[in-house]
Formats: sequence, C-alpha cells, structure tokens
Amino acid sequence: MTKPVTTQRVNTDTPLLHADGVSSIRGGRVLFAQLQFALYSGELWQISGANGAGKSTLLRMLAGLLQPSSGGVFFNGHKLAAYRNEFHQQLLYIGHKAAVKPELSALENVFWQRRLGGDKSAQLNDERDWDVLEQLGLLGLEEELTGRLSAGQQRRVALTRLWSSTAELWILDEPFTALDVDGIALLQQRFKQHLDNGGSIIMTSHQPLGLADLPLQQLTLAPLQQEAMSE
Amino acid sequence: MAFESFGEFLQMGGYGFYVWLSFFLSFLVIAGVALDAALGRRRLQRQSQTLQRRKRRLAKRQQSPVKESTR
Amino acid sequence: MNSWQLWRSVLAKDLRIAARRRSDALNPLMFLLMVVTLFPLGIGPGPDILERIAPGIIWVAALLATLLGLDRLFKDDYNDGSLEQLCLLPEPLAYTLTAKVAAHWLLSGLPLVLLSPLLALLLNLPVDAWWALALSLLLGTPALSALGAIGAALTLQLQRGGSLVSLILLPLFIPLLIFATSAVENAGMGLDVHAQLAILAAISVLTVTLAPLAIAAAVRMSMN
Amino acid sequence: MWRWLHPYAKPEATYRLVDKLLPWFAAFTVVSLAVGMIWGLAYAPADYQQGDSYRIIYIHVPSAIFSMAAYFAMAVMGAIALIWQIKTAEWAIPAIAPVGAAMTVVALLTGAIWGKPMWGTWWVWDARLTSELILLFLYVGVMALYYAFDDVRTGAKAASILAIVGVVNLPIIHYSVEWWNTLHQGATITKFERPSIATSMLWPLLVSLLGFKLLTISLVMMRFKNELLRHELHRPWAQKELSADKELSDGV
Repeated sequence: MTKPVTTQRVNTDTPLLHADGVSSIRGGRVLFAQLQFALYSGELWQISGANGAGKSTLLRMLAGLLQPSSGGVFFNGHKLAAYRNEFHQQLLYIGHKAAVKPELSALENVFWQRRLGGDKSAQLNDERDWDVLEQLGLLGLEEELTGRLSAGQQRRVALTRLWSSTAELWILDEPFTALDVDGIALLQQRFKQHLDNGGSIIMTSHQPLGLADLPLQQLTLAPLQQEAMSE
Repeated sequence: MAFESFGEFLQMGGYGFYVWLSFFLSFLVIAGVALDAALGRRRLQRQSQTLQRRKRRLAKRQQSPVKESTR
Repeated sequence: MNSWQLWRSVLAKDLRIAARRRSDALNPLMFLLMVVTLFPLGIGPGPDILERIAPGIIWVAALLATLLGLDRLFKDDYNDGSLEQLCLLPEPLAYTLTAKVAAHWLLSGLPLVLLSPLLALLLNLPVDAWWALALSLLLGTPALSALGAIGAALTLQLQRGGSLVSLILLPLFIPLLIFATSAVENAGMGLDVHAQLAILAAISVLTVTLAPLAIAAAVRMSMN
Repeated sequence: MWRWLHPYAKPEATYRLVDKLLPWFAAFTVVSLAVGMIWGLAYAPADYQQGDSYRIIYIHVPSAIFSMAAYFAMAVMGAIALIWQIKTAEWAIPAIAPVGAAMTVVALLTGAIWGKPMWGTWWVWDARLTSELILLFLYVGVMALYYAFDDVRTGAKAASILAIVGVVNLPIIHYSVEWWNTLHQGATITKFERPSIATSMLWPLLVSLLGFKLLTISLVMMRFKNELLRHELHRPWAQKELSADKELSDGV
C-alpha cells in the first residue's frame, strides 16, 4: 500500500534523507506501511495526521531512534545503521520530551546542550548563549532553575538548540507546543533562515504554518485499514 | 587551679589526647555551623545581586529591542 | 570534540544535577547507617555477637542502599528526553553511558567506602578488618553500580520498577557479597585476604568492561 | 501575650528584633563559654575515679541536653506554624534543625571519645549514646523532608508534623533504649550517671550549660536571620539589608 508523495522533485540527485518502504507495526497494530518519502536539502516537510497516526513514530524512525518494522531509512544514500556517525553529526532531533533539565538553570541547559552537541569551545556564560537567550525572550530568567519556568518558557529553553546547532537536518516533534504567538513567529523566522542556508526540516505540527514564504510540503498519515495487516 | 604547670594542664593526667581531641572536634563542628551561617549570608547577597542585575537587564532590554543577529 | 571531553561533560552534568538534589545521594547513606543501627538494637549490644556478624550486616546494608538510589539512575533522563539525545550522539552509547555509571559510583559507591570506618566502629569490627572492609567496598562497588545500571536500564519503561529492580539484581550481587564478607572475616582473624580481594577486583573489572554493552542494549530497547 | 507577639509574625520586624539581640547573645555566649570551659578544664578538681578524662563532661552533657532541647523547640515552632499558620515559625525549622543536629553530633563525638579511655573502645551501645544516635536520625529525617518538596511551604508543614511526631516519640525511644540496654548487659558501668557530683565540679558545669544554651540560641538566630532574608529576598528591605554589607561582596 503506497502513500502518494506530494513532492515536486526540485533536483534529481540523491535525497538528503529518504525512507524506502518503511512500515511500523506496534502492538499488533499497523501505524503505516510501505511508506515512501524523500527529503532534499532546503526543504521543509510537515507531517500531519490524526492523533495516534504514527507521526512521532515516523520521526523517531527517521532520526534513527527506532528500527522500522520493514524497509529502511537512508541518509545521503547510505543506510542509517551503517552510517550512524556521519548522520548524527548532521542531525538535530528535538522530541516531544525536550531534554531540558529542571535542576539546571536556563543558561546551564543551553551550555550543556552545546557541549553535548559537540561544541568543545562552549563555555558556561558564553556571550553567544546570552544572545540566543535574549532572542528567545529568556533574558532575566537565565539563572532561574528551569523547573520553575512555565511550560512555554521551558520549551523556549529547549528550542535554543536551533540557534546554537550547526546541524543540517532538523527533525522536530511538535516544536510549536506551548509557545505563544511571539514564540511561533520567532521560530518560523528561524526556520526560514535555516532553509535559506540550505538546511532542511522535518516536523510534525497540528498548527497550519502561517508563513506564506516558507516552502512547505505536506505528508499526511491517513489511518490505515485493517487489510494492511495481511501484508 | 587543679594543675601545677602548663605542661601538666596539657597532659590532663594522661588523658590529654582524649580531652583535647573532644574539645577540638566539638569546636570544629560548632565553628562549621557558624561558618555555614556566615557563608549563607554571602550566598543570599549573591542571589540578591543576581536579582537586581536581572531587573536592570530587563529594564535595559525594554529600552532597546532585540538585535537581529543570529549565529 | 573528542570523545573523552564528551565523556567528562556527561559526568560533569550528572554531578551538577546531583549537587542540586543532594538528598537523593544522601538518603541511601542515611538509610545504610540506620539499618546498621537496627541490628544492635534487635540483637543486643554484645560486642562478640556484633563482631561476628558485622561484615555481613554492612555488606547487606550496602547492597540495599545501592538499590535505593538505582531507580533514578536513568529514569529522569528517560522521562525528560535526555537519554534520547545520548542515543543520537555520534559516540557509541555504551561509551557515553559509562559516564553516567561513573557518576553513580562517585555518588553512591565512593561514599560507602568513606563511611565504612564509621560502620565498622558501630559494629565493633576488629581494627585489623577495617582496611579490608574499605578495600572490599572499593573493589566491589564499581561492579554494584555497573550491574545496577543494567537493572535500571531494563526497567526504564516501567512506571514503578523499584521492586522489580531488586528482584533482578539481588541474585547478581550474591557473588560480591560472598567474597567481600569472606575477605573482611579473614582480615579480622588475621588470615590472608589476597585471594578474595583479587576475585572481587576481577569481578569488578569484568563487570565494568562488559556491562556497558548490556546497558546500552537495554537503553536502546527502552527507546521503543 | 498574643497581641504582643503578633507584630513578630511580620518578617521584617522579627528580623530587626533578632538583629538587635544577636550581638548581646553572641557576647554572652563567648563570655560564659570561656568561663565555663576554663573553669572546668583548669580549676575544677580531677575526678577520683576517672581522673582528668571526666572533663569532657563540660561539653558532652550540655551538648546532649541542648540537642534534645533544640528538637523540642523545633517541634514547638512546628506546632505554632501549623496551628496559627505563622510563616516565620515555619522558617525557624530549617534554622533550628542543623544547629540541633550539630549539637547531637558533638554529644556523640565527645561521648565516643570519652568512652575510649573508660571502656577501651570508641563506641559502646550505651543507652544515652544510642538515643543520641537515634535523635540524629530524627534530625536528618526532618531536614530531608523539609528540603524534599519543591514547594517550601509544603515542605515546612511536612517537617513540622514530623518534628511533632518525633517529640512525642522521643521519651518512648529514650526509655525503650534504656530498658533494652539494661536487659542485655548489666555489666557495663554507666559512667554518665552522676548520682552526686561535687559542688566544685557542678558550678563550672552549670556555667557551661548556660554557655551552650546561649550558643545554641545564637547559632539559631544567625541561621534564622538568613532564613528571613531568603524568603523575603524580593522585598526591598531585604535587598537593602544585604547591600548594606557591601565590602564583602566586591570579589563576587
């Protein structure tokens, strides 16, 4: 059962990331099957679908956190499992759970995200981090323990990684959750910047993206019929 | 005075080690508590300064909006 | 960034977080101290009996104290998504997770070693056996942390995995208990303890080198 | 009386009062402790049985007594906090608990050191030492509970309840431990029992007791001041108070 893929192929060389016949069967239930998907540099994909359609699962498969039940995911034409090191250097994944430590301050969180993201020049109290925090409207809260911030503010702390990372491919699960209007606008602005620099983004979101100048492509996960089980 | 000389006072009739050890350790524990209280005040001072710095920074930011540069 | 720096970053982050939640590290130690106190109260303060059972009490209490702290080893990181991020690093997961195990040892195993003279004193252990007790803990606790991490990783997805962790791990701890208490007893009687300590060291080295593979596999399994 | 006390439910007024009293308490602490210690160490006669080792009594007994008194005071504060919902009483708990715990540690240490020349080992499961050890555990429990909650007020309430429960339990623990001790060993001589102490030894002990009382109060006051400031840090008076001792903060 093949999903229609709504790409208008802009270039013909190997896609940055593509999924070939990927299926997910969880607890005897088929979430999606034989999925074809290809992403090229500079593209923004939004994966939509009803609750439980398998959006997060698909993202985790594309990020290499989950093994597909069948089929495979390829980065620059190489199978992920064999190409893990290079892939993870170019990947920034922010899941539903945002890896923000409630026991650390916003500034410390940003610092450690940078550190663990491979930036060895990162220092606590880095000027660059201050810039990022200011852009995200977190100035004045940088020394507060993150656990004491509101959900939206914590989300902003998590999203600082989009400003500090050098990864080419972003995989974001519901990045707009808990953000206010300002935050959403800020994030979309950053998306545009990233795409203009040749980066690519895959994300899930319930919200329709508001910016007309973002070259958005859609992949809809429709609920599958039971017949898929027989495959 | 229960002792003839200062040396005898230090020896405590052969129990000097125990008597002075217990006095020394007790002093250490109590001084530790007092020191912790004094340091606690310094920590509070630092927190208060952070709070005020935060207030100032916010005030400054309201005057001049976010600059555009990103990295 | 080379992987050694990354390793240190993971360790430093864990230690910083532990410094913010001091009671998590201290509570198992207090538990240990209280358990050790309960024995004289239950058995009687006679020095001869206490001396006889001291090695066993201290080691059993140490095992229980280790179990107490294990539940949180990966749980917080799992719940807030940090563990996912470790899986997505270019460095092998088995390698980065050893930093977390090392942090756990520094916060639970090492304090046990430092606390051991006090426990020995409370239970009237002969002075000759003190160093053997400390040494047996020093050599044995790395294995406790590494084995414990396997148990903690295996039960990550369970909401209340605490009692299950004990069921999984206590059988694995038995060899350590046997050789460690035997070493302490022998030292108290003035006998040779090199064999027991060497076996403890061998168990620890083996566990610490092999366990990370199991821990990493268990963590990846829990990502589903 | 309550009308008189009422203003001190206000943190700033309490702070001013404590701030004013602390130097006096501190000064009297130093004086009485110095007199008590020097008198006890140098001028009191040696014990005919224990020789000079008995002089440890001048720390051991006062610290043991005030470790219990501090726990009692903490429970009283807890009761006030629970019944009248007075915040300043809640904040007294983290001020008292570490001081009381320190007194307990001092009593344990001196007891153990005293035991070495008397019994030949550093630790004996003697009734008083055992109850002191249990008291230490009670203190640790209260402190751990106080800091275990994210919300400070919940933590304070939980710690208050535990402190009160502990105070009810304290005599029971004490007597049960004494009974346990006599049950198991009649052989141990209870060195700490002093049926009749010579007046020449008693007077310095009384002065030491006064000194430790003042010491405990002074330490609690120091910590209490910090607690008041900590909870009022966002208020102007606290910030003004802290920025007043500027010369300390230059290096920060």
